[in-house]
Amino acid sequence: MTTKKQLLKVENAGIRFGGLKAVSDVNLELKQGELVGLIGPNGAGKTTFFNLLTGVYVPTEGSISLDGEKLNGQAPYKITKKGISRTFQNIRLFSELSVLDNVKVAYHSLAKHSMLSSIFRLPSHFSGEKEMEEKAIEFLKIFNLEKSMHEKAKNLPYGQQRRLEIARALAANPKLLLLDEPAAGMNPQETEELMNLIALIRERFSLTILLIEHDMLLVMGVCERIYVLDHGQLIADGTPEQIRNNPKVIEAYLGEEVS
Amino acid sequence: MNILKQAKFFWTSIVLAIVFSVIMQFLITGGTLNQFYVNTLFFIGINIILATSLHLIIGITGQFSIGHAGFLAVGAYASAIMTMKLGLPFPVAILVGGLAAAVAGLIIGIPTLRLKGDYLAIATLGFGEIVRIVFLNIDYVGGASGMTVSHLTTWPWLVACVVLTVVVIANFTNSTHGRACISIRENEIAADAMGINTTFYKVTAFAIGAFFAGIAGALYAHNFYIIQPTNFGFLKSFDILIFVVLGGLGSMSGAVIAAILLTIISTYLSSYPEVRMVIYSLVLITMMLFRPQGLLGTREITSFFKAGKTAKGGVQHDDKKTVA
Amino acid sequence: MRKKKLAGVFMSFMVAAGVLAGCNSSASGDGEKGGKIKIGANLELSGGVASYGQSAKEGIELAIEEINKKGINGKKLELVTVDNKSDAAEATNGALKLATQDKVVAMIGAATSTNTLAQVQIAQDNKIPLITPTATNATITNKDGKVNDFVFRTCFIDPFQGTVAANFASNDLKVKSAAVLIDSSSDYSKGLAASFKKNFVANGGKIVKEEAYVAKDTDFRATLTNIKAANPEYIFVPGFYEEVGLIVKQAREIGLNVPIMGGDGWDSPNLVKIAGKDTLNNTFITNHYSSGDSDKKVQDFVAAFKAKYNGKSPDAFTALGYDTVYFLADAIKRAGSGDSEKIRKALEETDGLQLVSGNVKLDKNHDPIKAAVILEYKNGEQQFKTKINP
Amino acid sequence: MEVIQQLVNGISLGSIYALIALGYTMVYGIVKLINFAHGDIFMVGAFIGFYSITILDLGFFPALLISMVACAIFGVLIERIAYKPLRNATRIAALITAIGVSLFIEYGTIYARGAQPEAYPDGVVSLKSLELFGVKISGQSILILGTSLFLMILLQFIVHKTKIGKAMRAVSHDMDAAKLMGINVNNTISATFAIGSALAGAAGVIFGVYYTKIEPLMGIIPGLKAFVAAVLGGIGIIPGAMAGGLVLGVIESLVSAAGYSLWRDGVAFVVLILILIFRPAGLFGKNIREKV
Repeated sequence: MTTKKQLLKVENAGIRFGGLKAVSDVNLELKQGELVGLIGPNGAGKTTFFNLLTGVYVPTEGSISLDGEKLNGQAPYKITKKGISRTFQNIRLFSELSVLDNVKVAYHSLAKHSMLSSIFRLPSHFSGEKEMEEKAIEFLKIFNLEKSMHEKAKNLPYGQQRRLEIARALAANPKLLLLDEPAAGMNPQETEELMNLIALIRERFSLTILLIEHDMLLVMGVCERIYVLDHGQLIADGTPEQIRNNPKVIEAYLGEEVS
Repeated sequence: MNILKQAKFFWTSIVLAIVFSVIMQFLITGGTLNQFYVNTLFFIGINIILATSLHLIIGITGQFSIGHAGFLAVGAYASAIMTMKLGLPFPVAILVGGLAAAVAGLIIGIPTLRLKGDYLAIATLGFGEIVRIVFLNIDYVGGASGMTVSHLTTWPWLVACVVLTVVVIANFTNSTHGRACISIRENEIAADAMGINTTFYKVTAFAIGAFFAGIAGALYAHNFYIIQPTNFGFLKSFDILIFVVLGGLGSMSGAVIAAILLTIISTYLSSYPEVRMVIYSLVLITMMLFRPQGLLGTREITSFFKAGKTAKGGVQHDDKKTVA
Repeated sequence: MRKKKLAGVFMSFMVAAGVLAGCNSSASGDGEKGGKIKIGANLELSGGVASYGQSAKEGIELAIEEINKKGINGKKLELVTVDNKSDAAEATNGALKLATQDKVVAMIGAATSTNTLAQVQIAQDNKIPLITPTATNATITNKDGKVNDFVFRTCFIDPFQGTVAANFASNDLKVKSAAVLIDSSSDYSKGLAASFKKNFVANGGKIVKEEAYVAKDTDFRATLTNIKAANPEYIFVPGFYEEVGLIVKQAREIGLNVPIMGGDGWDSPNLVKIAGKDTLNNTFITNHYSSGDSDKKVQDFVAAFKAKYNGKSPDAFTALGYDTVYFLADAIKRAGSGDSEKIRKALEETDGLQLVSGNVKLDKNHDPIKAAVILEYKNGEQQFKTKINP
Repeated sequence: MEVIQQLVNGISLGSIYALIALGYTMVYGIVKLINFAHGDIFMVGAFIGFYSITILDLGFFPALLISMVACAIFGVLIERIAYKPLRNATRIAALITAIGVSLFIEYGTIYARGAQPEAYPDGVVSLKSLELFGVKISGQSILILGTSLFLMILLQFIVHKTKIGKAMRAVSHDMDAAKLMGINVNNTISATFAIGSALAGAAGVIFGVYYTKIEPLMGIIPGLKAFVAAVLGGIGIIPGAMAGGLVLGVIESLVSAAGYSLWRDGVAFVVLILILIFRPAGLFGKNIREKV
């Protein structure tokens, strides 16, 4: 595993809002196929860091590159096309769209048929839409959501909405998948199922995954390496074992149980 | 849905449309329908085009534009210049009207579509007024006193344009491109994160909407004998907005039905001038109080006939942040 | 799913068609039936310039009431009113309704040029006389040198007023420099201004400033300050009383005390109310008649109007609306029937008809020729200065 | 001198916009509704003032007061009947209702009294005009400025120093939290409508005195302009509305002064769009980032 190619490289990245440094000086590297955790106390800047990676915010300092290509300042959709896809901490599904259509939207950038072909219903429209639908159903099957594919996304139970968000992120064909607290609000059984699922898709799509998670047990259990963020800065990285015993981490989590 | 079946239904619809318009054509030429009804039908047709074109921008893409009359004006004037000043044939004028409005859509869309919600609304409102004032100050097109235009809009042209508008917008909506637009309406950040070029689709939807509003403008100019800047003020934009909202935001059939109903109501009320606008405003207020989601809500009319199938489109009504 | 939407659209179309077809069967018959002659009025009763249309309507209704006391050829006039919402599209629709649905024998057109132009073709196509009380655009009655044979107007568009005003300024007021403030939304205003400028310059005067506004503006101070800076000896404002009242008032406020002059659009008691009695001193208008005139016709009209509308005073729109009905009634009487073609011919032959707004004779373009008088405002009263015949 | 004269013109006009804009901005701040009927409340205020002066034979200040009170009640009625039931609906539904209410007020007034203009009688305010360095400032301009300034200061006082003002700020900041803190949200919103409408009513009377001519559709254009002013200043921000109104008035005067009076409204809207593009939250607003 250690010989694998480097996928993501973050050098001294940071962002400030006005005078406030939300994230600064983050250095981070992901190799292909890794499953890495990003933890930190509330307000440590984890989600902000995700936003930097995905282009929602433009880093004010440092650089971010994927496969050696610099991503700074690129529009979010371009970054997605380059291969970073994500889920959101507060679920952001297209709630009035059907489950199937949610996934199709993510598949959009891979669509082969042009706008004109759709407007005039040329054969390429039908073949393109057909391919899309088949692909989308395939993804839904992996996540066991195909039965409710015609439901509106907002009508799904909470756990399924989380799963759908991951399915959708996967449909965008990422090299790197960013999961922002995928297990938030799930019960232990659901969490376990989810973790198995993540392991499965990682294998199947040879994905690299960066995971923000509050549930320490989960992170420690599945991640190969862990980064710890506090007050916008990386304070530690290493294997779960190393992190567990790192005094800085314990200090940062003071008051919170490091189980 | 079965692709073959879909295609078959598509063609059936087109055939139905042709049959309908041919029957109407006979009724018109045979004199069964007098000019007044014919003209009301024309008015309805133009309003349908306006309603569906704005539906694409507000209902589907979720971009709150209230300057639609500006595009109507651009289309009307551009087409009138083609026929009245340059002596070009009417079809060319329709096309130019649409294209000119689409270009106007691009010009206004590219800088303003980064604005959200109310701010976009205000910017588009301002744009609509600017268009009006520009025409007011151009003597070439008659300035404030307007420009007389020949009557060239005929039933076949009207039907062709209405069908074209409805089909193009429906086809666009029911494709991956339309879904991209809906995803922007539903959650712009997530759409962006899913690889949708949100700016591109917002501007595209805006330009397509403007294009058809421009076509409506061409038909309008060549049906009502004269165009004048005051015809295209923000109150006209509100009229179009009302079609879309009253029909149910996100429902194209809703917008169409609202356009038909309101045009008929308004025409009918014109014989009762004293109470006309009072009744019209009361209809508006009561409709919104008792059915804030619009006539059809988010659904299409067909979903009432076929149960168990989710309709596409529509905005959430429980989330105040979605629209506006 | 898409086709279902289409189906919806077609269904709605069908529904609409059904509704319309249903209405059709109930359409009424001839415009002249059961001792009544149906005439239509298509006016701006709502929308931006509703005040014009409503004023005209009050005059029209008063005239019809008066005429029906006696009847024309033993018949009574029946008025069908439609509102055009100050919108050309609605005006077209309204005219079509009057022509094909109500089958009126003649139509009284809109108060503004746009909304009248939107009906001209319909009047021509359906061969129904259309008379606009106040629309001033030249092309309404005469397009590209061809007279619209079914279209007439009661108001006055002759640039004669501009000429009269220019001569009065040069010869009587003896001013050498003038400013012109035009209502750019009105062809009437533009026409008067153009003939004023031409004649004033020919008389050796100089136009030192030309400014414009749009109907329904309320703040003219900035423009007037500009005019003041140019230091004219005289200002020509050929607009309508609603704005003119404000213009005169604001001009005096900023210390612009030179004579101000305009045309018949000023004529309204509301002008005095808006501008104020004192401020209106040193202003002049050209008109067809003087309401301070002892002319019985005028006095009777004002009295009858006040009686009907609780002491409200008529304005130029009202007077012209009133006159339009008498203009039409006179033609119907001479035509001897409610036949549209005969009415058209009778209208064309109108000569020397005594109306509130003057003695009417039509020229070959269906535009009336009236004499002009010059009036001066003194303490809110119009005082007769001089009368000029065309 | 001419420029100063034009500035005076602009500021007089602007202070009327500012008074109307205040109501827009307050209502927007608290319920996020673009209350298009606001311009029509201004019109109603002008008519109430007119009837108070002509029929009841009152002076300027009593008429102003009556108009303000009547408009406050009217504003609350509108809010309770037409807007409150829609508080949880989409904002666009509320917007359409506001348009409906606006049409209803306009045409209800026309139905009641016709569309013709009415003129405020002369000499309601008999103030001498002032000559300063060759600039003539009419007594009415001074009165307008004085009254507007007084009302704005009063408003600032109400919003910042009184209990109801604090409640308003709390509700506009976070309605749910305010509710949890025991603030009566309904009453607070009504109070906002009352104050905003009273200011519009005052603007109506001042407008009547200054411009003389009033008519049922007079609220549309000033209403739209005031709305633009509110946005210029940063919608939801009270000092912003004042500044926006004045800036707009001055811009309009200067454009007219430059001889482009027909472009006046166009320039106002161009400024609006530029402000929106480069400073979307307005002159006084803070840009708020959407939380992801």
